Amino acid sequence: MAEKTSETPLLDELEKGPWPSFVKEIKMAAETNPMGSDLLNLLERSYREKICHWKHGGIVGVLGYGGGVIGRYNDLPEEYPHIAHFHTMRINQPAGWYYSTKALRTVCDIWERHGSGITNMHGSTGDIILLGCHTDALEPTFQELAKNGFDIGGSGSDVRTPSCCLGQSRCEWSCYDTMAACYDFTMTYQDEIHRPAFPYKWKFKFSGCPNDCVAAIARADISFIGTWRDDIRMDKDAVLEYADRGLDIQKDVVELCPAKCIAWDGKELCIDNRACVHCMHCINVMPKALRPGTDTGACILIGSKAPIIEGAFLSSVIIPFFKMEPPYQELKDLVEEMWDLWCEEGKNRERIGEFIQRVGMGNFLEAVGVEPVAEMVAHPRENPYIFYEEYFEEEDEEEEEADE
Amino acid sequence: MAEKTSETPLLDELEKGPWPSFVKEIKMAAETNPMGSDLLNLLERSYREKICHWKHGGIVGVLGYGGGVIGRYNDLPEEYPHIAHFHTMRINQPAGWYYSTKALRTVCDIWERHGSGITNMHGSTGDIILLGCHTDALEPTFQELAKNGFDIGGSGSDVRTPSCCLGQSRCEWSCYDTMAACYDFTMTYQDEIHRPAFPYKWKFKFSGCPNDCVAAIARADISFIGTWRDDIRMDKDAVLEYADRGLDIQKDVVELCPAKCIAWDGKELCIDNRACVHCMHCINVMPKALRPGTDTGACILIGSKAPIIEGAFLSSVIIPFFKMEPPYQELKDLVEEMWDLWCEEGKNRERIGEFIQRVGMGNFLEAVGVEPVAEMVAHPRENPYIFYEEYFEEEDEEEEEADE
Amino acid sequence: MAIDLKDRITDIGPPHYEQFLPPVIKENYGKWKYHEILKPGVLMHVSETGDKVYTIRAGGSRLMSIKKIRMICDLADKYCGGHLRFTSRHNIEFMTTDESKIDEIIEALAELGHPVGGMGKSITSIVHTQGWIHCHSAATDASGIVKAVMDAIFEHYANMDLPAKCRIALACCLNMCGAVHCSDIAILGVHRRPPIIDHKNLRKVCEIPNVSASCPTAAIRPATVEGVASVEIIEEMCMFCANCYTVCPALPLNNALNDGVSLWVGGKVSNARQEPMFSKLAVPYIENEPPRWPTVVNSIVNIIDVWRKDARNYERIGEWINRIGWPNFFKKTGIPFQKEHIDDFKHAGLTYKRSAHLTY
Amino acid sequence: MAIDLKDRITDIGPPHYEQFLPPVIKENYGKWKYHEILKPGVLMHVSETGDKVYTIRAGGSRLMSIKKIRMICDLADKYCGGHLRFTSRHNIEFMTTDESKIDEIIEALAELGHPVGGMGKSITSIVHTQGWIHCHSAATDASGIVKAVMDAIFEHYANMDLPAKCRIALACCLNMCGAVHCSDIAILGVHRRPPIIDHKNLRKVCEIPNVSASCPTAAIRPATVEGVASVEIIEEMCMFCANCYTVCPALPLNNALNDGVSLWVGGKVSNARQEPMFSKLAVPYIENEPPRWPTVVNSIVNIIDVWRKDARNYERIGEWINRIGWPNFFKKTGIPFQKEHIDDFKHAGLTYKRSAHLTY
Ligand code: SRM
Ligand code: SRM
Ligand code: SRM
Ligand code: SRM
Ligand code: SF4
Ligand code: SF4
Ligand code: SF4
Ligand code: SF4
Ligand code: SF4
Ligand code: SF4
Ligand code: SF4
Ligand code: SF4
Repeated sequence: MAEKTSETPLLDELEKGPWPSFVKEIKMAAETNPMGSDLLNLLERSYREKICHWKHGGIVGVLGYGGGVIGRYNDLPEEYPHIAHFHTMRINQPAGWYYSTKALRTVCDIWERHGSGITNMHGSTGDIILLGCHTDALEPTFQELAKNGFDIGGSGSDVRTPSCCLGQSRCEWSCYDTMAACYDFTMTYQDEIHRPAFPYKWKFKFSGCPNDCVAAIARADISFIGTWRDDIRMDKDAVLEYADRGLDIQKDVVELCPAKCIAWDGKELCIDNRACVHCMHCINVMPKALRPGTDTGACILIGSKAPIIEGAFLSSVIIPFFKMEPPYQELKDLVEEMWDLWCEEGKNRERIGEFIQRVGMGNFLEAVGVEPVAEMVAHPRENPYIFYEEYFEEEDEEEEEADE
Repeated sequence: MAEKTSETPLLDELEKGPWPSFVKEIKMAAETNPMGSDLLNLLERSYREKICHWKHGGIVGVLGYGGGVIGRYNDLPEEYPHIAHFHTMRINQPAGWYYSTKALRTVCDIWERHGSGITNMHGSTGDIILLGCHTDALEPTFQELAKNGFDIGGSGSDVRTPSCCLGQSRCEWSCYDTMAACYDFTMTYQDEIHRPAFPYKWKFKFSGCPNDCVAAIARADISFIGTWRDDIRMDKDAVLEYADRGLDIQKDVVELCPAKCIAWDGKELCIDNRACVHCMHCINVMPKALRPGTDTGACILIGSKAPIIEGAFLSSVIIPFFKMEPPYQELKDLVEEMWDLWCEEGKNRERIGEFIQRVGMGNFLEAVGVEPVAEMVAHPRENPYIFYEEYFEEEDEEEEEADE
Repeated sequence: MAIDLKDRITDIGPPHYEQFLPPVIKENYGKWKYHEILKPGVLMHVSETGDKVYTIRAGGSRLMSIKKIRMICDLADKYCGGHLRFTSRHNIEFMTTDESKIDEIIEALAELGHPVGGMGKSITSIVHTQGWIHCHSAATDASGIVKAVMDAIFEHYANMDLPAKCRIALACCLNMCGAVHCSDIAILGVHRRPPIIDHKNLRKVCEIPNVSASCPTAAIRPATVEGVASVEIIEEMCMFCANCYTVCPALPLNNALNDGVSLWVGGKVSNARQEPMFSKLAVPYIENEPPRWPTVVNSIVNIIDVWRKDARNYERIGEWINRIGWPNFFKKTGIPFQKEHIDDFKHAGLTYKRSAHLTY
Repeated sequence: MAIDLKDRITDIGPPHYEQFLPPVIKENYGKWKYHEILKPGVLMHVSETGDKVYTIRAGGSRLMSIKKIRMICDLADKYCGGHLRFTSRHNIEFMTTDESKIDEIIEALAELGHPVGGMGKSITSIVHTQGWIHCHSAATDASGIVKAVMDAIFEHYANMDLPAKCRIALACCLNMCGAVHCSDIAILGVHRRPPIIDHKNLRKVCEIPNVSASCPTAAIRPATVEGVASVEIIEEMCMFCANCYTVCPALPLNNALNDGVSLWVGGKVSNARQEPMFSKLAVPYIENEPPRWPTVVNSIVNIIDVWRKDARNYERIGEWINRIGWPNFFKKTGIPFQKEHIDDFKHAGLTYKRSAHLTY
């Protein structure tokens, strides 16, 4: 009677219900690996005590890499010895998260041999997360993965694994090849991914259109958001088809257009393309009738991040429109220019967005050699505190640079 | 030939053109008073040299008053002796800026006897500005004015002369009696107007409706903006009349309503009054057809100011709706509560708006005993940095106040 | 000077407004029903009682001689029963119940040099400040620019030919006396050279710790200069706010070579349609060009013309720009966009364009 | 452990995606023309070439055992030529050119416990983080709440019965791993008790100047406590950000009695219609209630229900609130408005209501 039927009554509650249960997953892993059952029991304890049992991470990793492994130890190693070490490895996902079952099985096999058999498919940055690895197993896991074509991602003050929406592979709206760009940047910056040398982390994210299906604008130090410059392509018959099928074009499209640049008279849809702000809404509602134009590229934005410490930022426009063509050299030059400046003048743990805010966008642009354009601001300054940079001296009536 | 026909060729240019010329005004004053001609010549010099010739003001005033006079001396007193002293006196305007010619002539007569004969009708705060007074003439001018019913306004760290739109005196939209309220507050706070005792200035402004014809929301430490809670009154026939006379109700009214709460089918105008944000636009466009409701009062906002030093502020809501009935005791209690706190904890030269921002609106409300309501914010906080004020201790499982 | 304290009157406040109200205003106080603009500058208010009052609004120069005030009183005595009022924007209003007198009043005003207008979809008087007439802080004159600008845009004062109201204001320094920061068009005097320190006198006229503390960017530090206690200013940290000068006369910013004017657009105060908005920087700097500031005048005429042609009915300048976007404002007006337009003060980050909503 | 450096492979990056693309995807890459959602969880893309691909989206639990991954591979081998993909929100997509196989795939997935849905006007998987499964910083669990919430709102995953998309995210501490700050509904783990200082060890594991500097509110100061060099924390200045704990393990914020969850609403990422927006505070604090967090679940169900009934077509939560105003959001949901809702961080002033645009 003292012995209960289950050791994890609280977690068992989470096996119920229609949504896939992570508890079932841990139990599946526990069938063959004691790390799984230790994890289950420790988690049950957390559920009882309402507190986690992980210690502040230590520095662990694989040889020659400065990141990609998150060290983790529990604070009750005697009671949960199999997960005394329980590090995660961040493994670069393939662009667009496409897999062959062969490749996936290979990863599983390796992870079965070396780790807990538990994964996250995927982590928030986009990596394959191999959850629960002993320190000794890190290097062998890595090398086996590497032999099979997989590499480790970032952590700490480095470039994190870039990620992208599936783009042109399956989406008709993608204004550039997101997967190609993501792969290309990932390969170009291998060194920066693996050997942290920045003031803080740096994330690249690539979305094919303003719908932004990888949330690039919210969580990338540099965000590439596909867009177009010419007219929205329209299939007039398909418009009528939508109307016939009951779409209330006036209410659901015209009135929701943020630029108020669409007119609909019941027969014809008219878009003032010079006023369109490329929000995608009309296209989203009528995918068969409307498509982005053909002069496509990306709007490039900079600096988004989570709130620590200046508050959260969204990325802001730095290049209103760029033709995204390999090898993207101009962009890479700009990225490197920004890195140089940020490495030189950024404070420790200061994201590029915070750095720009501290030094001022105007000064930042000047330093990286980008011309200011009105597209970079929601609106010009409201306060009169302008740092005019030059003034005349009485003596010479010549314009002088104030020394900086 | 050396002698020119006019000594003020630059200023003379400003006598041309259709708009009333201040140069002509100064010349008129100069006809009978040498202060006028000195001013004209000094100004001509400023026009030539592109710089003003006034020195930083000194402290001058009338006995027992700490403000209301702006001391001013020119920096070339030998050359312009009549305006060596050129102080301004700020005289309370009557509420709504109505005058009898008798009263105005009396002011003119007094000013002719004691000062330059030049005025501003009116200053930006609303006062009658008597421009150009010798130090010795301040007290006699004041006493003569006082005998005729006029008093001096504020300057420095005191209450400034309150001002108001003409309100119910001539405007059909006024949701409370602005002139009565303005007069009442002015009389109640005579001491605070005349004897500076605050960290910085304090301005009251009263507008009768959300059109805000005294710009209260932009430049008053406390702004009273009339509004209503019930339904907009409508004269359906008058609506049709406007339509007949060619008003495009759909385009010019419905589509510009910020709450998107008006519908027009060509025959009837429908307003969803619960969604209406009381912007006044529809009423402004059709004054004969629409009027504010009858359950009227004011929305009270706090803290606007010019940019020095935290940047400009607009006032923000502190009481969403208040029935503006004399003697406004609840409001006065609140104002005094706020003053007490601000005097106690405000920094020197810190306006109440800046003070609130520094201590936090939530803390401010708590200190002055006002319940927070959602109407006070454009939106709730976006950052997660919440100062939770209490926590449980392990020992007692009791909620503890963190000591403040 | 001996002051007789016995009979001294203080703290009486302003005269009560009631005694100044024209009879029709007094009788219909709180009873007004609707109004109509009969023609530019002429307003008719109709009361629930059936009474009507006609208001003629005349442009004021704000700076007025007592001679002129008396002439205006004569006019009010003749036509308006000895009453008149001023508006919150320095205009002068004459009220009558006799519709037939309207044109006579307008003519009489014209003779005095005061044109009628500034109502409805027009430009009314420019709210402004002292400038070189009276203030020690002025980076430009006030009345002079105002006169030059009003002359140039006079047609929009005298006619209701604009998409919406356009409120212009001028302040001669960053203290911004007036509601300059929320104007459709704001003219703002700016300094561009850090204070030239009067080291010899500073210590005598100011307290050094106060002076240092007054600088919002901490550009001012105590320093011993040529043997005397004074301050030094790190020039590249100075944003020319003049707060130090307000606190200490030994730090003048006025400078003939560098002072001038900046232009700001798109603010508004009323709650009508869009919420009140601040004005935003349009032209960072124009040098002082007395007596008629042609560059300022032309820039403003240009902005008004572009707006007038491009805006929809009832769209004030800021509302129009909100619809077309700032990039189009700069494109259409031809004003170059520069580093100075990008905010770098405390909340700068919130002014960056944080979306892909762009026009091409 | 000796590492053989000779054959060691590094810096190879991820495998090239091309090798993983299903043939129909590879052949029609860049040629897609339009799509249709055939039914919940089933998407058809049509190519310029006339090819069609059907995508079945299955809910993922994110935390997956290799056993499950293999079962899913079996399924993909059987129906999808050995290909599959994951989405940016942890779902699993199966693609086929054979329309007739759709229902079989759905059934097979159901057997595995993976329901199909999350497309169009629905709720899809909750983006989330580690929680008590792995992170030292977690103020709440992640997977557990996510499971409880998804179970409760499952109908909106399986059906497209909402006014618009609704994206929910969870982060277990203020570091906000994920796009929590821009979600329609965000669940955020919060600490509410200042760090309990481990004075004995602090000096050994952390550098005191770094620790002091890490605090954004300057609440931490060096101090000698019971004879050892350590720090002290001014409790009323602490806003529980845990930046100090990130820098120094001797300052844990985790606390069973005080940790819990806050709820945020109205954020969005896409540029569709309104610009991207941050989420705003809805419920400041709900205590941790494992295993099924009923208060969190009910609060979210309530918000979704109110929104669902009140919003117009295509109005996401934030867009709906922008139309009705925040006061009405609080009224309609019955959530009390409190001091905590009023911003008091750096840009607080900009969040105050600076107009008279109010509903009554
Ligand atoms: C006379 C007047 C301008 C005018 O020509 O109309 C004026 C003139 C001065 N103002 Fe002002 N202010 C005047 C209305 C305003 C307004 C408008 C208002 O009251 O509606 C504002 C903006 C609203 C506000 O209060 O923020 C205003 C904001 C300032 C400021 C900035 C205050 C701030 O908190 O940002 C200063 C600087 C200061 O206080 O040290 C200032 C300071 C000054 C001083 C005293 C200069 C100084 O630094 O000592 C000016 C004296 C000029 C002179 O020589 O006569 N004045 N000042 C206005 C008062 C006339 C009147 O009583 O009717
Ligand atoms: C006389 C005056 C009030 C006073 O007590 O002195 C006044 C009087 C009227 N205002 Fe005003 N307003 C007056 C300054 C203002 C101000 C303040 C300012 O400009 O500094 C504002 C806010 C300006 C802003 O938003 O920046 C103001 C914003 C309005 C509005 C809103 C306009 C808008 O669309 O934004 C209306 C409604 C309208 O005109 O349709 C209005 C309407 C009116 C009406 C029609 C009200 C009425 O029923 O009598 C009055 C005549 C309108 C006209 O002139 O076209 N009044 N009005 C002020 C005249 C100033 C002048 O001489 O030109
Ligand atoms: C598969 C995926 C991209 C990927 O590479 O993995 C994807 C795929 C599609 N998205 Fe997305 N979106 C995906 C994440 C996102 C995200 C990111 C996120 O949620 O974290 C966003 C931004 C969310 C936000 O704004 O907060 C996103 C905002 C959109 C929108 C804009 C919706 C809106 O009205 O705001 C559309 C347009 C639409 O659905 O009408 C869209 C439309 C689409 C279309 C229709 C594009 C297409 O033509 O194929 C795809 C299927 C739609 C569907 O599921 O209803 N997708 N989509 C992601 C699926 C996530 C999931 O498993 O549920
Ligand atoms: C694993 C992951 C969460 C997950 O469950 O998916 C994660 C986990 C951690 N993040 Fe994160 N972050 C993860 C994606 C993110 C994201 C989302 C993204 O990349 O798109 C963000 C928000 C975007 C951003 O970068 O701002 C994010 C913002 C943070 C921050 C705050 C950074 C900031 O500048 O505000 C920290 C704190 C720090 O860096 O010290 C942080 C720190 C951490 C640490 C390393 C905790 C720490 O303080 O040392 C967490 C380790 C947990 C563990 O035990 O495994 N993590 N972190 C995500 C990485 C998985 C992957 O590689 O795919
Ligand atoms: S971001 Fe645009 S291109 Fe990419 S998947 Fe989403 S809708 Fe398609
Ligand atoms: S993409 Fe957006 S802004 Fe452009 S026309 Fe369509 S709905 Fe309007
Ligand atoms: S603020 Fe309103 S009540 Fe006052 S004058 Fe203007 S329109 Fe009339
Ligand atoms: S007052 Fe403004 S918000 Fe209200 S109905 Fe009229 S236009 Fe709409
Ligand atoms: S704006 Fe500046 S210069 Fe002009 S009156 Fe006010 S304080 Fe003086
Ligand atoms: S003008 Fe302003 S910024 Fe410059 S030194 Fe003086 S106080 Fe500092
Ligand atoms: S949100 Fe916080 S607790 Fe959760 S994984 Fe990220 S760092 Fe750890
Ligand atoms: S939790 Fe944040 S605010 Fe509190 S002491 Fe630590 S760093 Fe400072």
